[in-house]
Amino acid sequence: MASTDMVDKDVLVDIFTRADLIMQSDIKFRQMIGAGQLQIVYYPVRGQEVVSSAMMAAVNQDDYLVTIYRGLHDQLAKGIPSKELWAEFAGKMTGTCKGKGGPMHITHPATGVMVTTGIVGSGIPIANGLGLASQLEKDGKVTVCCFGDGATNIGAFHEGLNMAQIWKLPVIFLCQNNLYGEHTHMRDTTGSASIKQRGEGLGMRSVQVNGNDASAMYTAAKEAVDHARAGNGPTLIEAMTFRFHGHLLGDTSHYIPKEEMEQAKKDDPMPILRQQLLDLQISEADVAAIEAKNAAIIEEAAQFALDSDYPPGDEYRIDVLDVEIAA
Amino acid sequence: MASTDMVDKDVLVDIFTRADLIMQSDIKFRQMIGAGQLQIVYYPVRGQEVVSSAMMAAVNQDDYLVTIYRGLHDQLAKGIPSKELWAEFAGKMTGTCKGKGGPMHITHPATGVMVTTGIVGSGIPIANGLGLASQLEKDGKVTVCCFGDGATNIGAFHEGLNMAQIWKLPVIFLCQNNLYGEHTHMRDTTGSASIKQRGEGLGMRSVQVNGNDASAMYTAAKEAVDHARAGNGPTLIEAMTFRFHGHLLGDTSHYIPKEEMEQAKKDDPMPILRQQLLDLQISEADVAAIEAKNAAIIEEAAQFALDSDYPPGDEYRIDVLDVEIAA
Amino acid sequence: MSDTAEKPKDIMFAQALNMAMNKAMADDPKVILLGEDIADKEGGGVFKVTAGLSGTYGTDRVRSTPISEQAIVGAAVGAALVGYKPVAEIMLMNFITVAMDQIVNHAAKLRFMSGGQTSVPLTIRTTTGAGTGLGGQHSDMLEAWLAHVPGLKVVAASNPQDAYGLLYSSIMDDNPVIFIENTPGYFVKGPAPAADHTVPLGKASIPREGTDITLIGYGSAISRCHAAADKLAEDGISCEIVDLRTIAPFDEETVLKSVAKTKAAVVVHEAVRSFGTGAEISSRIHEELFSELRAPVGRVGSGYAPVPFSPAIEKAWMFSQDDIEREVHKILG
Amino acid sequence: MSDTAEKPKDIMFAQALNMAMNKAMADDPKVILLGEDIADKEGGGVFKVTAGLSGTYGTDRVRSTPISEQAIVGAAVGAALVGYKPVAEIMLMNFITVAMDQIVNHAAKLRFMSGGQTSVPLTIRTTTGAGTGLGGQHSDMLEAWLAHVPGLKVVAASNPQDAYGLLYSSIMDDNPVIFIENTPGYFVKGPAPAADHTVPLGKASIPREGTDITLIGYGSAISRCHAAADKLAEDGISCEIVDLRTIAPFDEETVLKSVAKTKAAVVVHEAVRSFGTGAEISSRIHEELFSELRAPVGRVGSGYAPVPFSPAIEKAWMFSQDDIEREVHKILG
Ligand SMILES: Cc1ncc(C[n+]2csc(CCOP(=O)(O)OP(=O)(O)O)c2C)c(N)n1
Ligand SMILES: Cc1ncc(C[n+]2csc(CCOP(=O)(O)OP(=O)(O)O)c2C)c(N)n1
Ligand SMILES: [Mg+2]
Ligand SMILES: [Mg+2]
Repeated sequence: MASTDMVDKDVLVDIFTRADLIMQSDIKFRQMIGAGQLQIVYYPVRGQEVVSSAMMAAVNQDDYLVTIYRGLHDQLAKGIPSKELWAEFAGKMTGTCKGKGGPMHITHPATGVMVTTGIVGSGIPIANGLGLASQLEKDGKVTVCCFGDGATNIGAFHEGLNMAQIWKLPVIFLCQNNLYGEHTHMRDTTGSASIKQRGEGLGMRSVQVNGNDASAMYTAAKEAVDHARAGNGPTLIEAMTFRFHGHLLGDTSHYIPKEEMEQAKKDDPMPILRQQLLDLQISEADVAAIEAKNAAIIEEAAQFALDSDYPPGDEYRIDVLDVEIAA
Repeated sequence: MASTDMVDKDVLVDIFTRADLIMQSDIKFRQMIGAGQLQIVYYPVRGQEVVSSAMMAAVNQDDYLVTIYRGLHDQLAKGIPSKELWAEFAGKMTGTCKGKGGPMHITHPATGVMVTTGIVGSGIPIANGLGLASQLEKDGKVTVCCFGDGATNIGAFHEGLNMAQIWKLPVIFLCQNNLYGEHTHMRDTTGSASIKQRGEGLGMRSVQVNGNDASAMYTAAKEAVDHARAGNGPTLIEAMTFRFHGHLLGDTSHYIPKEEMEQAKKDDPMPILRQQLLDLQISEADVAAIEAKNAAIIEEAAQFALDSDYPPGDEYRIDVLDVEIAA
Repeated sequence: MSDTAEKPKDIMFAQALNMAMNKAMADDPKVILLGEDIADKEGGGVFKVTAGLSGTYGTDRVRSTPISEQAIVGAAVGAALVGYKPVAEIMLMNFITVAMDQIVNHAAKLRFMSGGQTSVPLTIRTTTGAGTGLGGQHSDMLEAWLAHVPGLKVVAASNPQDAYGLLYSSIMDDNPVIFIENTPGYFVKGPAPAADHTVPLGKASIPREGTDITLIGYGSAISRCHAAADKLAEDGISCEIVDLRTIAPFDEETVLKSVAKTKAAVVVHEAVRSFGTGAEISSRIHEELFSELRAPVGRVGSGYAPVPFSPAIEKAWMFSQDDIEREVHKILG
Repeated sequence: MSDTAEKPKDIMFAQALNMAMNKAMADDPKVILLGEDIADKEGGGVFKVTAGLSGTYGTDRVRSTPISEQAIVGAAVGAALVGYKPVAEIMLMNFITVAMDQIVNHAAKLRFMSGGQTSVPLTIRTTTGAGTGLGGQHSDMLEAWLAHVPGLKVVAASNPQDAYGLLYSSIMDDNPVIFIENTPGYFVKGPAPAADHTVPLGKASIPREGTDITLIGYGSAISRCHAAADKLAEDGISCEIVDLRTIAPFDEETVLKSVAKTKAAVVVHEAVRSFGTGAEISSRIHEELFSELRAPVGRVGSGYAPVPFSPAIEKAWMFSQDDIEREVHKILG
């Protein structure tokens, strides 16, 4: 992994603003679920905030995103409105998807969040279709496709990366390598030494980066975006990161050696990034203001979600086809 | 592709004997179909004889083979009896599979021919299962899994190679790279420069070899077999070859540039191998005797196929489950 | 339809499909085609159904793909989400088994799971059918699977005119449509459609009226129904034929109206009879018309076995005109 | 079964499955397990169904795999061809969509296509079921697809005892078996099986006898059928319940015998009603008992939509005890 100079102050602030919203949202979700205020299956994102914040800081809101069940950080970083997001997590009619999709299927085309899938690896072929549309349309958009290390073992990964490569599609494959797929360590499932190696095997421009280092991650992201927008095709970014709260809430991470978890928490990207801002002479007050603003957004969103109504039962007949299904 | 010294005379004779049987069988099939004596969809193997003959000369009859619709050369090289094979192609009750499988689904466990599949890439995961059984059983067997260049674009290839690699399964993945998948050239479908590169991307021991050179192919095969038998795991062999008669009989190869086909035919492995035998002081008479013996085997087999009876209609109720299905 | 003699203006089924795609591509620049070997450089499709289209519309819009069915359908889903109308060719229906995730978990569900924010107006063309000597892995009729998936439309045409109208409607439809073709049927001829000929999805047709019994089918079953009806007419039995055209959701109104008139029915398909689409159609008829029926609704389908290779077994296994006649005689006593 | 109060010897459904695999592995060294996270190092399965087995039998025989469902099923198929009895776990049923080729084109067909030279005695365990708040891609009931595939057996248990007996039989069966579990049902308790308790494949049970109507179901439907039967008993309606246990090929004899007695029937399943397995069962009953039936066979299933996330819509969409009662009242007038 090449080390990189630190990126511009403005960019770092932007990344921090997104990342802090993610971190606080994750904490709040876990609190509310713990308190019984929300009853949902939740895939924590604490630890992976910087990867997606830096990535999304490098694209525009009308660029496309395809992500997975563990997608809260990607969606928030992409700019999805918190109120509708929270309402969807809570299954309310005011949610992005009227409560029909839920946390695993967040969609919000207005901010480019096109697909969230619960099937490992399946977003990859779909991302190609968005990229194909952009290529045909010549609209200059790029598609960011997020998935985990475990997903690189499934067939769709292989087929999708190859197709993107031969057609030079403007897609960035962002593998957020947190070393575990559910409870299984990457070394037990992956014949190659890295995910980058797999990308190279497919002939694709591939980079490995410390995803928890905002500057390194942003630089890798920006290069991939520029490469794609210039019509030079896709990039596989293997962003090294870690998840602090298990595969889903309730998972005790029993399969992660204690030392590994301790080391990862010592390397927590959030305090590091915060300190970087302070080091750049951004005042504690300014940083706190960002945090306070994010906290307010989340409070409002959580309340909105709780206050909103559930969809009526017969909503299930709507949006199956383009016409309503008879009762 | 590393050049290799010529292998032992005996081995070359063995390879030639298998390859000539394949070549003559292919010619005879095409003749009989052309003459209306057989009405089947046929995938010609002319041009690829040496690849499988050299591969199968490096394994034992009780080693396993998994192959594809274009599998006649593999099956014959593995030692399947010609009579039952021909009868199966003709859909007769005396065929290996009582006429139920047909050319695309040849099975003959007695000679290790375990699966022939018509679904591109799908033999790969199954070969792993045979390898897994051998690994558990410690029976020292290897499994040879044949497929084409086009098959390396499908998900099962990726999943299968990775699983074989992490479990160090005794499987040899023999990619017979004839440069075309149906009518599409490899360069239009494959993001990597070679198939070998894909194997390397998956962390697998991978070699590229001129499959039409009997000595080079045998050496690569033998090394892979020894490697697997020693418990060191799988190898991907990319064997460069060509097919002279299109994807299936009737295909005019219109998509192959004339010069490419001409060059390939100039490099026809069969006359080259034959000349190698003569150069090694094997007499013309001895070579002719091998050819005559093969011709006799084929004549007998073809006649047996023609003379045999079709299965009775209600055979379809047998072998669906372990018990007969009621009419 | 039962008259297969070639008339001056007759065209092959495959040609009608080609014409429909040609019209759709001319009418709407958002129509694109994806599939293995479909461009002219690769022969315009292994059955030449897409021949000439890449010449007219370019290989940007008519793309030969790697052998990657998940990637093919996925690319079509993604492009459909942002306004394209992709037509993905899955060469043979058995190969949808490697792409079921994209079809079922994604194409069929994204509209619903997004609360209607997105839609997936894609068409998947695929061909299949026994009688071609391709054996167990190249001939399966799997429409029952797809009919069971909410959010998918499933379509099959029985003649060139319908093929033209239905494929055009499928491409223009805002829902994902699985369009099932019949391999041996590609070469069957029938009257050519007018350029502006349309057939709406969801509407069955009645190509033959009758009074004694209704034969209900689609695709490859219809020519056998006609042949059986001709034969049964000699015994004085008058058959009405309902060609579903859209298998799911199917046109219950037309089916029930016909059976309410004839008071007897046989559902016919090439797919394996057991747990096939005929079961749903039969059940719906019983549920709605039980007391009016003269006898239980009959079903004709293929046997409980993979498609056998050898012609003699394949024939014994496969649904046939004889089976239809036998079933009608059984029902009418 | 309707009595869910815990008794001293009651065990959870998931535990019964674990016991069955334990016994099979002890009895036969050829039984091996493959699946994601199934070994103890990874927690013994995400629902802990395989907990402890890798400890007892080693990780050679109980293998955690990559997320590669095609490779998992393929490896099981290959090992089965040469004498192993693999149990492959596909974590959730929706994920069979990426492995349908191995299941349908290979596991189901290799015996037939080889003319009986080989067989594929594998078991695929998979779980599913709505009511868990997992939304559209983690709850589908897809048994109708598999039932339509000749060569596959499809099994679902409704209580721990049957789960034990049926899973053991499935593993030892010489045919490929799809064994469908119910996610919310894992934690339901019931009487523990005796160690030598067996349940043959292909045989339905009658857990409740009755005279007025037969309720036919399997898996998650059975507890609802019992609850509905209890309720209907208060209105003086006596329900007989047939638990299919093996969905395909199903036990026609038991079904037809029961309905011949009660002269009325409702088929119940959690799967989408339209083109579901209920259609086949309903059709078979009509075909065989038409003139004896008091009314057409009823069907209860879930609505025509992907599984909705929000609890209120999920509930409205899903089959229910109420639906069964309503259908019974409709039929019995
Ligand atoms: C095809 C498929 N198989 C299995 C699963 C179950 N599953 C959900 S998440 C997951 C682990 C994925 O790991 P990774 O790709 O590394 O992503 P992470 O959860 O670590 O972000 C698995 C196995 C699934 N959703 N889809
Ligand atoms: C999953 C799947 N997709 C498509 C096909 C149709 N098909 C049969 S052979 C073939 C080409 C395979 O090419 P390659 O792997 O190079 O093998 P070759 O025929 O050259 O020996 C294709 C596309 C298939 N059988 N299975
Ligand atoms: Mg991971
Ligand atoms: Mg090839």
